[in-house]
Amino acid sequence: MNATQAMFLSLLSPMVLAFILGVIATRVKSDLKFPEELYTALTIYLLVAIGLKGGYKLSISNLSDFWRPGLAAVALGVVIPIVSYYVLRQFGKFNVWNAAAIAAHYGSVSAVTFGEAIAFHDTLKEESLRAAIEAGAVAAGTAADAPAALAVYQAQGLNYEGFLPSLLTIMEVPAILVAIIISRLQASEDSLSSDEGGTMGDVMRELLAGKSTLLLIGFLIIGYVSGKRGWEQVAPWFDAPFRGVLTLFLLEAGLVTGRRLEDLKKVGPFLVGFGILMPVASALAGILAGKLTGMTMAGATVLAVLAASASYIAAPAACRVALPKASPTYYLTASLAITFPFNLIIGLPLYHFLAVKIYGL
Amino acid sequence: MNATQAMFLSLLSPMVLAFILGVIATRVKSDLKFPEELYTALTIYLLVAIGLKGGYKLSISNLSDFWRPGLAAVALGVVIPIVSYYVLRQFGKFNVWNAAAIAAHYGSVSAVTFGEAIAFHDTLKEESLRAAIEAGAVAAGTAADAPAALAVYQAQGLNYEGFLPSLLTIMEVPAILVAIIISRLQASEDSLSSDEGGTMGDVMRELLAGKSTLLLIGFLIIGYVSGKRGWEQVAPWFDAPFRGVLTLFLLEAGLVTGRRLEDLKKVGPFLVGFGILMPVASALAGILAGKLTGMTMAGATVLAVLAASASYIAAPAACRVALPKASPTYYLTASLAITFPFNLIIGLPLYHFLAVKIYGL
Amino acid sequence: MNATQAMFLSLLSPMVLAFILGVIATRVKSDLKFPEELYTALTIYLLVAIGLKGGYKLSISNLSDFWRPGLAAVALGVVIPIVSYYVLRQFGKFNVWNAAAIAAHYGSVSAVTFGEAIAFHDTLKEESLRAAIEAGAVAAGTAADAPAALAVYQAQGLNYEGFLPSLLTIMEVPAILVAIIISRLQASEDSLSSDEGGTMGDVMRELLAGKSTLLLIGFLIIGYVSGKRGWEQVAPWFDAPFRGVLTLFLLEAGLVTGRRLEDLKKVGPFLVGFGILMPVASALAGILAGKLTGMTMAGATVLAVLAASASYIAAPAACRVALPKASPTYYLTASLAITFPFNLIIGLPLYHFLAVKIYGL
Amino acid sequence: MQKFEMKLVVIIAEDELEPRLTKEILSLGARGYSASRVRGEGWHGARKSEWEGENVRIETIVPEPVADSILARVAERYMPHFAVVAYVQTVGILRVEKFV
Amino acid sequence: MQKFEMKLVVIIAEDELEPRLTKEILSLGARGYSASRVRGEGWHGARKSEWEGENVRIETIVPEPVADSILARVAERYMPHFAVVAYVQTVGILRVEKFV
Amino acid sequence: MQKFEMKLVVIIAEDELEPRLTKEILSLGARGYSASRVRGEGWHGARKSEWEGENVRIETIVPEPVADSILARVAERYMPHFAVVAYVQTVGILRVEKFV
Ligand SMILES: Nc1ncnc2c1ncn2[C@@H]1O[C@H](COP(=O)(O)O)[C@@H](O)[C@H]1O
Ligand SMILES: Nc1ncnc2c1ncn2[C@@H]1O[C@H](COP(=O)(O)O)[C@@H](O)[C@H]1O
Ligand SMILES: Nc1ncnc2c1ncn2[C@@H]1O[C@H](COP(=O)(O)O)[C@@H](O)[C@H]1O
Ligand code: NA
Ligand code: NA
Ligand code: NA
Repeated sequence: MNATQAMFLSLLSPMVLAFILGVIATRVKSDLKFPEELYTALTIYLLVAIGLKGGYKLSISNLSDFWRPGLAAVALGVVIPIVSYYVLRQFGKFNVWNAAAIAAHYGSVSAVTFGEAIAFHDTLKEESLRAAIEAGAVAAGTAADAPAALAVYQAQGLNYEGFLPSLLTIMEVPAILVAIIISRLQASEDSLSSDEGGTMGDVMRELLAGKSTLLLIGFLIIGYVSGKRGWEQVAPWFDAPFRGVLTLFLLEAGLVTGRRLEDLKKVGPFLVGFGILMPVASALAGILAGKLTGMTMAGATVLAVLAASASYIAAPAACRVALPKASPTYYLTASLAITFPFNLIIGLPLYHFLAVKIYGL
Repeated sequence: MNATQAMFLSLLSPMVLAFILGVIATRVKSDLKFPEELYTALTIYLLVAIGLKGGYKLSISNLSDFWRPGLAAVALGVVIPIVSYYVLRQFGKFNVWNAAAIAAHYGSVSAVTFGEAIAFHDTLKEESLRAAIEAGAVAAGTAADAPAALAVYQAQGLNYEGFLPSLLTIMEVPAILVAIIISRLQASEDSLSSDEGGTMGDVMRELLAGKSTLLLIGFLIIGYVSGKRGWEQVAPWFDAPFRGVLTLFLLEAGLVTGRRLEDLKKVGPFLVGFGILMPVASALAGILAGKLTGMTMAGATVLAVLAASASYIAAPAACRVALPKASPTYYLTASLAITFPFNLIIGLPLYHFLAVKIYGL
Repeated sequence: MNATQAMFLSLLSPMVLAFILGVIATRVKSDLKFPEELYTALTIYLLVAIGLKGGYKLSISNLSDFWRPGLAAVALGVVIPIVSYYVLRQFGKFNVWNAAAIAAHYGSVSAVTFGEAIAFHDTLKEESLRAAIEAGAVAAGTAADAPAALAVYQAQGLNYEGFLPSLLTIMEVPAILVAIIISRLQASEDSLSSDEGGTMGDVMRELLAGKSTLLLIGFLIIGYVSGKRGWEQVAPWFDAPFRGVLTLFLLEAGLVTGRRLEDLKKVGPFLVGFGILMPVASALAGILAGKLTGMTMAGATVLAVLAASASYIAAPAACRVALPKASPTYYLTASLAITFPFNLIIGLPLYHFLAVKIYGL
Repeated sequence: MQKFEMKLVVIIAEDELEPRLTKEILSLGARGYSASRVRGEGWHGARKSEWEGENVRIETIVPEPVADSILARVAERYMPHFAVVAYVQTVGILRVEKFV
Repeated sequence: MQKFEMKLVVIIAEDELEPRLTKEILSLGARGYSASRVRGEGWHGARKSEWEGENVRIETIVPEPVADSILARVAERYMPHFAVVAYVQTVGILRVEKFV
Repeated sequence: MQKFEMKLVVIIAEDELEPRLTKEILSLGARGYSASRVRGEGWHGARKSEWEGENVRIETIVPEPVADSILARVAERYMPHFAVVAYVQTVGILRVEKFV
């Protein structure tokens, strides 16, 4: 599959199209809106589904393959916010608080972008199997998880690791901590315990008990502990319908993004450029890190997507507590109205393309 | 299958029974109520599911068969509100605004009634296959979409066209525009741009950007564009569970209808009669239009259901903006407490029966 | 399967683990919370699903087997609240109102605990089939509902009766009535029609029209009437995803239980002891009643779970109307923070263990 | 612009009472009301979730005599048995006809 | 602690009007507002569900002249055609700068 | 019917503050409160969705001195750092015992 095909495959998925429809709906001032509660329900569903499946996959995968990519994920989570902060301060002229808050968002990750990356790779697998069947390389009617099918994915580097959701979980928190520490050092005042924002302890608690981290880690463990037997009990609800639910969620994400588009003028061209170039740079780092630590091409691509994605659940909640002086207009607009659509529409096939080149597949 | 059997098949479906349970619940003053947000969520689900599946079916069907039924649908959408308006003014003595608003509702369509019509025909198909297997006409274990099964449906006129959801979409808007134009001409004052209600432009925008139209058209296009590959990704969420979700929705619709029943006295016997006879007349016109334009019997029946159904999502929203002087008591009670249950419980098997007679099958 | 294995099977199910995660989330003061509307939506789903499936199973099962267990269920629903009331008054020193309200809760039943008991037995069935396949007793690939599989369940007493959801429905109401009657007699004043609480008629209406009873009875009838054909239309939504949805519900139940834990101090050690020992006693009575009336071991275990479970949907609503002087702190804390988690985590495998002993299987 | 004085009565009560209270209010002469869901704490403990019950907040603009009879009715029939809080304020409104 | 007097304007109207009303309020000089969903009954019948439409309750704290122009605007543009109720009260606030 | 005067304090703040604010209110002497979710706009921009955060509206009926200490506490601890608006009104209530 060449780059253009992958681009179209991604662009023409119902998920991405639903996102675009959501943006259009706000542009034509449609009265379509999702109740808050539905948004919350969809978020809970997605986080639980990602966590459970990740935990189950972890329970059947080889943990010794895990520690290198795990370290790479932590490293990305530390380096990306530092670089981001420096760029935003130096070239973007943002103040300490805003630079730190934006850096926290770009170092952390977006579970929905991750979900879409997984969905994209599942579609790639289906396509490669279909192509192999048409080419006569495997017998017609080969099941999607038959050994022959796995061999096809393997040959094309599509057989992504089972522990990827663990990387998502690992990368959620560190960047936010790093950004907060930087801001406190830079503000050169020991406000760690001042009223200006929560103490570092508050922030840690907020982060670890924050709903996205709690659900991801919690259900990762539940999935791991309850294993195959547990997974089979809940898979008809959390596995097969996943991409359909994601479609609804991305429709809502499009509505929110559309409303945010007006803020693009307020944040200025620098942040728009940052919101596009920083993810590409991070993605490159992610692919290289993946290759260095021995991941499959698909795994490296997903790591790239994680590196490139900007958080909009965990990080905003943390910044409201830890960096109350930072303006949500900057960090929310950047992560939601620039980087999220960019990754979804262009980034995903682009990073796949880069990974194909780098892996030489 | 004879008329009585079809009647029972329809009446004993969980969907229709859930609706009746909802009505009973309000009669016994149960504390059962659906949160608004759940209602909205179910509506979004149904519209997206209908749109997506319709778009996918359109992408695999022959567009040259489409233009005649399409024109017939538009014609019905223009004629029904004109006739309705005339009847309501002349015999019902309604004032201009109320007559126009009610006419708009009866010319437009109900997506849920449509959904139930499709569900009914899917059940008919399953029954006909079962009967054919029992009769030994096809081999036991024949898949529902095997050529032999399709031949069975074909012979009984059950193989409805893939473009039916497109007809639903087409018929949503014109009747509302027609009714509004009539009312403005009749009020013999050029209030098109006055404060009395939105301008015609406002109304058009409201209609096209209105949530039901936007979701239906939007996902029709998404389904079309993303094709079979896209549909398979989301079908486990939007296809198989459809009738189950519809059951919940109809339970809620029953609750609302039950609360409306008290308004039956307020609207008087004329509107009750209109709410029953007008749909039957429209359905007849629909079947004939379907036959004339070469549709299958099942397709013509669904067109009849569309003609007979009264809108209660798009039309009320439009009338609130365009015809603020019309009373919701009339148009909501008529469409929700009279025509909706009538179509659901009696109309559907009745129109099927009429279609069988007219098609001579 | 021995007791420890069953214990682990139950403890390591995603449902029970999700409940525990919910409790932990409140303990670490997570910001995770479910919107009310989601809670209501999940409740409606579970009640409808239990009712529909129960009705369908009833429609294909032998009604002559039903009347003895049905009578046993009614007897349990009458005896348990009387015993509970006596114990609470005599040894717990509760006043009339609180004793009656708590007794009502313990005599009535919890649909969610029932759902978990069914889920637990379905897992037991899957395990026994797997074990039989591994032991070579049945052929690999035997379908879960093939005659050979049914024989395996049969031999282990796991083939629970189709009418169990009917027992759930039957046991919801009587205990509440009994408890209210006791309290009114005890208060030795004819306040049946006084302003102090609703009249007996109000209470009956409240109970029968109450949402849980109405949905259970209503969909039991719908499932019965629409039979196999109806069930197949909605099963992809109400059957396969059941355990997944239950997982989400139990996560939310864990959040509520966690918030209630603080009230444990307020209610004192007596109620804590009562909330653990009373269910065990009731469960024993349930198993014996099941054995005496000729139920399967699995059926008797589920009857035991019903006897042991305390209501937290129907009973609180009824007590607010009928016994407004009783304190929710007592009855809610007892049923939700003590008995519910006890039954879920320890009770279920314990009652299974007792049933195995008593049935000698 | 001329403004008129009216009374605004606010009742916060357990949500099961909503149908009864709104019926009472209208029968005592109010021409309308608005209602919304609220959580709360008070004498009867926390009412913050569907499990414990929640509260409804009803507000109605009425002439003073109607306000008095609503408060009297609430005090007599509801306060002794249910979780209820009620208060009254003076508000300025534009069109008297709408409320009397 | 020193308190200042301001006007609190409350508008209850059909929820479709929310974007238009909040735009008007801000353009007439209010520095903020709060909005929530309410059910209700009144001249235009019951508005208690998504099918019939529901209402929005908007409250804004403003100086007296702004309150007057908001009420005048509502009376002129909205009351004749829509289901709207509006009232004004006096409230004590702490920081004047926030509202003018 | 005899009515008594009390103060009604209303606080509108970002919803993360709800647990902290209600704890403060009760510890300063209030016997109860009611809380609901509201959207809003103000100095801190729009707070109209789960993504941007929403607001909570807390109302509590208290004796005047308690009202003063609540306002003082809010002004001191919350206003400098968070999106908060607070105001106070006089209301008539029926049963004094319930609020003191
Ligand atoms: N002082 C108060 N101020 C505002 N609302 C209150 C107050 N006391 C009670 N409430 C509300 O009224 C409901 C019933 O009050 P109570 O009967 O005191 O439990 C509570 O759940 C609160 O929502
Ligand atoms: N007297 C009233 N007191 C409080 N709210 C009212 C009153 N009358 C009407 N409302 C509210 O304002 C909305 C529109 O009122 P109306 O135009 O009278 O139908 C109603 O749906 C109620 O929510
Ligand atoms: N003038 C106002 N009137 C009513 N509510 C306001 C006003 N200003 C702000 N608010 C509410 O208070 C919240 C925080 O205000 P602010 O700190 O100004 O952003 C806003 O989101 C609004 O919900
Ligand atoms: Na990132
Ligand atoms: Na029609
Ligand atoms: Na029980």
